[in-house]
Amino acid sequence: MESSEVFKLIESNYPDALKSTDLEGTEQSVTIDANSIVDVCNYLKTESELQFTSLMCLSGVDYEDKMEVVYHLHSLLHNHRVTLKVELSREDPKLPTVTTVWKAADWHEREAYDMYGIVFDGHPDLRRILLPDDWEGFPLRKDHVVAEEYRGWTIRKIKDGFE
Amino acid sequence: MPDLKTEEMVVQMGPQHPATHGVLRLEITTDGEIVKKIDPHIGYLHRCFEKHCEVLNYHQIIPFVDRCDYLAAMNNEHGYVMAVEKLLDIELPPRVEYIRVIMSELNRIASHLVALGTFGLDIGAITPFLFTFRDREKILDLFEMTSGARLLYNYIWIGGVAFDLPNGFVEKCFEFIDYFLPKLKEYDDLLSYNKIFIARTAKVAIIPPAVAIEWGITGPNLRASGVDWDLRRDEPYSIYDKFDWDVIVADGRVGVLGDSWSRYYVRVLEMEQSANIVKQALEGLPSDENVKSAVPRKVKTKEGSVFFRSENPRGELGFYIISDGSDIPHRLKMRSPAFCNLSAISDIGEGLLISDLVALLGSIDIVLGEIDR
Amino acid sequence: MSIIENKYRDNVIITSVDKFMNWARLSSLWPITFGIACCAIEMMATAASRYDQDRLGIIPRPSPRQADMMIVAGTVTFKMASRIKRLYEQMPEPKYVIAMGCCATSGGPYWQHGYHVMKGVDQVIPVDVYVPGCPPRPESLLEGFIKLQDKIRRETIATTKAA
Amino acid sequence: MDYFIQIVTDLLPGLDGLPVWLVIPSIMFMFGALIFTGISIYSLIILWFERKIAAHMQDRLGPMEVGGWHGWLQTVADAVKLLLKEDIIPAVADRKLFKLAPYIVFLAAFSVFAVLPFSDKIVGSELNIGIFYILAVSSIGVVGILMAGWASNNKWALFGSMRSVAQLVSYEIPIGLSILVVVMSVGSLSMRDIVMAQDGGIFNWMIWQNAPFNFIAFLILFIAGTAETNRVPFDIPEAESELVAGFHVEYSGMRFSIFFLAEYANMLAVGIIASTLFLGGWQGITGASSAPGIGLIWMLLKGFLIVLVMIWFRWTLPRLRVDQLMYVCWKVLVPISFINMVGAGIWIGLSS
Repeated sequence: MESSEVFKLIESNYPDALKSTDLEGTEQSVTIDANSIVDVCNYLKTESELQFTSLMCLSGVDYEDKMEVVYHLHSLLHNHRVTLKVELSREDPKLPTVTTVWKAADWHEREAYDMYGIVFDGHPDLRRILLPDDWEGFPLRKDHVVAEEYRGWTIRKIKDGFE
Repeated sequence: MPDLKTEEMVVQMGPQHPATHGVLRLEITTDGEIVKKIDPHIGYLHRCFEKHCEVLNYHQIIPFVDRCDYLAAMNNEHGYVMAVEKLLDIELPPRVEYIRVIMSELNRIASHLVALGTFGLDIGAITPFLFTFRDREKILDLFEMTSGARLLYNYIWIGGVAFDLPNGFVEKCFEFIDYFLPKLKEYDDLLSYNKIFIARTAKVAIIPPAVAIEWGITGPNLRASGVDWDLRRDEPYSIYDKFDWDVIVADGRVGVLGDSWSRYYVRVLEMEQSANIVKQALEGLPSDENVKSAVPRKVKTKEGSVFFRSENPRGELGFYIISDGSDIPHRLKMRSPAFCNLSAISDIGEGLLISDLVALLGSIDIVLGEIDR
Repeated sequence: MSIIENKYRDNVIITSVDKFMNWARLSSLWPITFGIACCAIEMMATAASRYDQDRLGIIPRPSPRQADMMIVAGTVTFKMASRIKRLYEQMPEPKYVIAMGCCATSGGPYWQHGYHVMKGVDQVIPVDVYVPGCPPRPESLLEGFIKLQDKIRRETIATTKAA
Repeated sequence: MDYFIQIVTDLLPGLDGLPVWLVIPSIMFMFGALIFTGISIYSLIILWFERKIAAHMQDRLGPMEVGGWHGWLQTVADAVKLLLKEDIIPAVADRKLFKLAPYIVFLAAFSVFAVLPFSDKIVGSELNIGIFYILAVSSIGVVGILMAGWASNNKWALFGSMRSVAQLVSYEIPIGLSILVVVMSVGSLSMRDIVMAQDGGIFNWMIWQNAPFNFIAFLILFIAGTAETNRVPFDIPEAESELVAGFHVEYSGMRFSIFFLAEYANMLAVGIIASTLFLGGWQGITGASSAPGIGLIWMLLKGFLIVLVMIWFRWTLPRLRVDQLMYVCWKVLVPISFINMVGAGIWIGLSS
């Protein structure tokens, strides 16, 4: 099934959830309202003609004016894929977790939290995954400034006389 | 003894532990030797790959892609380069495609050889490890001939490859395949069908297909669970549709579907198929062409995004690139196969013995470089 | 250092004992099985059939207590640094460190933008031999072993001025 | 021992004047020192040998540089280096037990050699219950291993020692039962009697007697012996890839080398016991030779041969899991050896 047909199905079933569709660009995608992402995902996974059983990728993206979480879904049975996007505010990026839909979302969401500080409500174990627990800041945010040192070790430049 | 007090024990496995294949730490709660709970800690090799992608241009990223999955650098390059080419709309000379496929499949064999060897090591068999490394060296020789490097090649470029195949490569490659295919029998005799090896790995740490899909497990691990899915066939990229080969799906011939032995043996059979593809690609290799004719001087991508997946030895390697039209990606997210494969371990590993956990960890074949990125 | 260092002045007997002890130490350097990143694969290749570090009497031991040297084979991150230090402290004297590859030497390709990469393992533990390369070929690592052996050959148990 | 005392007194005539209570213990001490040196030298040789064999099995060369010809001084360098290493006792360890453990393990391995008949004359003590003594003494090692694991205060060490104790205690049963088969056919517990009963060439060796019972007993003894010495495929107490290094994970330097020495001494002990019981002991293929020293050579040759097979195992086979190990012992070896023993008993009863 083509992405556009999937978008139509979403639109007819969840008219409030759909914020915009992008059919023009290099990748067709649909923007979903943050609050209804779990419902939409559940629908996409369970509906017999869609069956998006696998969550291929979940990425956080930071634009200077907004945050985005992108879901790439794929169906092994029908061999089709779809891209969902959720837009969030940069000040308080927060959305419900989809770990209830796909377990695979677990680590991806932790990573998005680790790198962007996006909070996934209801995630069973939302803590840093790649960086140490006492790390400060979210390094992949565009405005992130790398700290001078961590636990007394210099981060940016090393050794006296090195520049 | 009704009032004997017992306690659960928390054991730290790693970051320095021979079975964790790098710097993974598993915090295991055990009851005797039975694992009750696993809490994996990763990130000991977090090398800020995605940050580098946001400050380097498209050409400069290739060496960093190499270093993510250092066992299958060619496959990684191939995946990344194809993702960028999708943003660029480049028409490739056919010879380039053939060279890329040859390199990727040779690298797949090399990567699987390491996987088999280290898995044997985890189970306690030391000699197979040295045998697989002996044969891997022969592949590395071929790579060294073409790219000059043994491990991290920076060979596949956007729109082409760095160098044309050197003189004598094709003959040496045929020679290698003739040498290699009989060696598979040796591995079977020494390890695959060893009674103790089967006792240790068959019916151990079973991943049912539903669980595998749920956790996003891909690649040989998914096929070992009996799911017939290979991107090279089902979403053909490059020129894989030109070759005649089989997707290996486990049949649970000594144990059940999805056990450690199946995961191991899928890799053995996949090496045979890869060698098969290499053979066909060598036979069909188009004659001399300029392999760098399509390499763009400056990468000027269109604005937009692309998500591209390719079949890495460990599973589906995805690149999600968001471009803002400049020569530096706005965002590059790597969907690393081993990251997803490993995330399932806390689910699958519960209730196993510590020895079985080692067998599970060895059989899913993780590379910490791409897990932590 | 161990039992008898720094107790005697330099003399004929001491130099002979030196020679014998150094010979034993340099002939049997057991590294701890501990690979971090890409270089670990080349370290394994050095142990494997073609390069065969066993020729020099080098066999890996899994426990730090039984090891003589540590090959820091790969990128050292801040999360890993404290663990490396701890492993180093667990090793018995005399102990040696080989920093294998550019990452362990100086941060390597991650030097400029690697916010989580330690710029050289010598910030945490003392290094005896640096082996450059990304990754170093097994021949380079073997050369590193030989350099380390040369260094051990010059050691003495006699009282030095500094002590 | 008498033979040895005689040699020493012949060599040192001055000893005659000294009181017996002084002479005998000092000669005993000398014999002990001789055995200790022998075991040490043997360990160095067999370790070098193992590394060379392993290397050649794996398409490489093994030690080549140290000492010149094929790295023959490699293990000497290893031993000297281990002696020179810092001796670490972890802060949280139980110091007394931690220090004592390696010596107990070694003591158990070493004491066995007191009754092993290296030849007609060279034997530490001709106990009339020699084989029984071996069974008893060798089990002391378990205590040492448990102490080592517990005192280290390390979880991996504890796992290792727990596994080891379960393993060693279990595998003593099939060993005992298969030794009984020999004891029944000879009718004596004395090692000397057992060897003498196999007089007259290869076809009189115990392994061919009571067809097929003794042969099965030999196989069981060999398998269980491999397990008793913690060798692959039964090396789960050390299990490099699972438990890092098992019960001796916290031991460094000399204490570690003592564990190592004990392991190789145990291997030789198993080799010599198996060849004494089943392979004719010090007697050659054509029967005992009267020339001095020939018996010793035969004995060591047979012992080495069995050790070599163990080494061959080590570099070919993967290792078993802990529950499978217990399965092999309790559900396979013990029943078979029990039936084997009963069968041998009936056979001996009928044929006598």
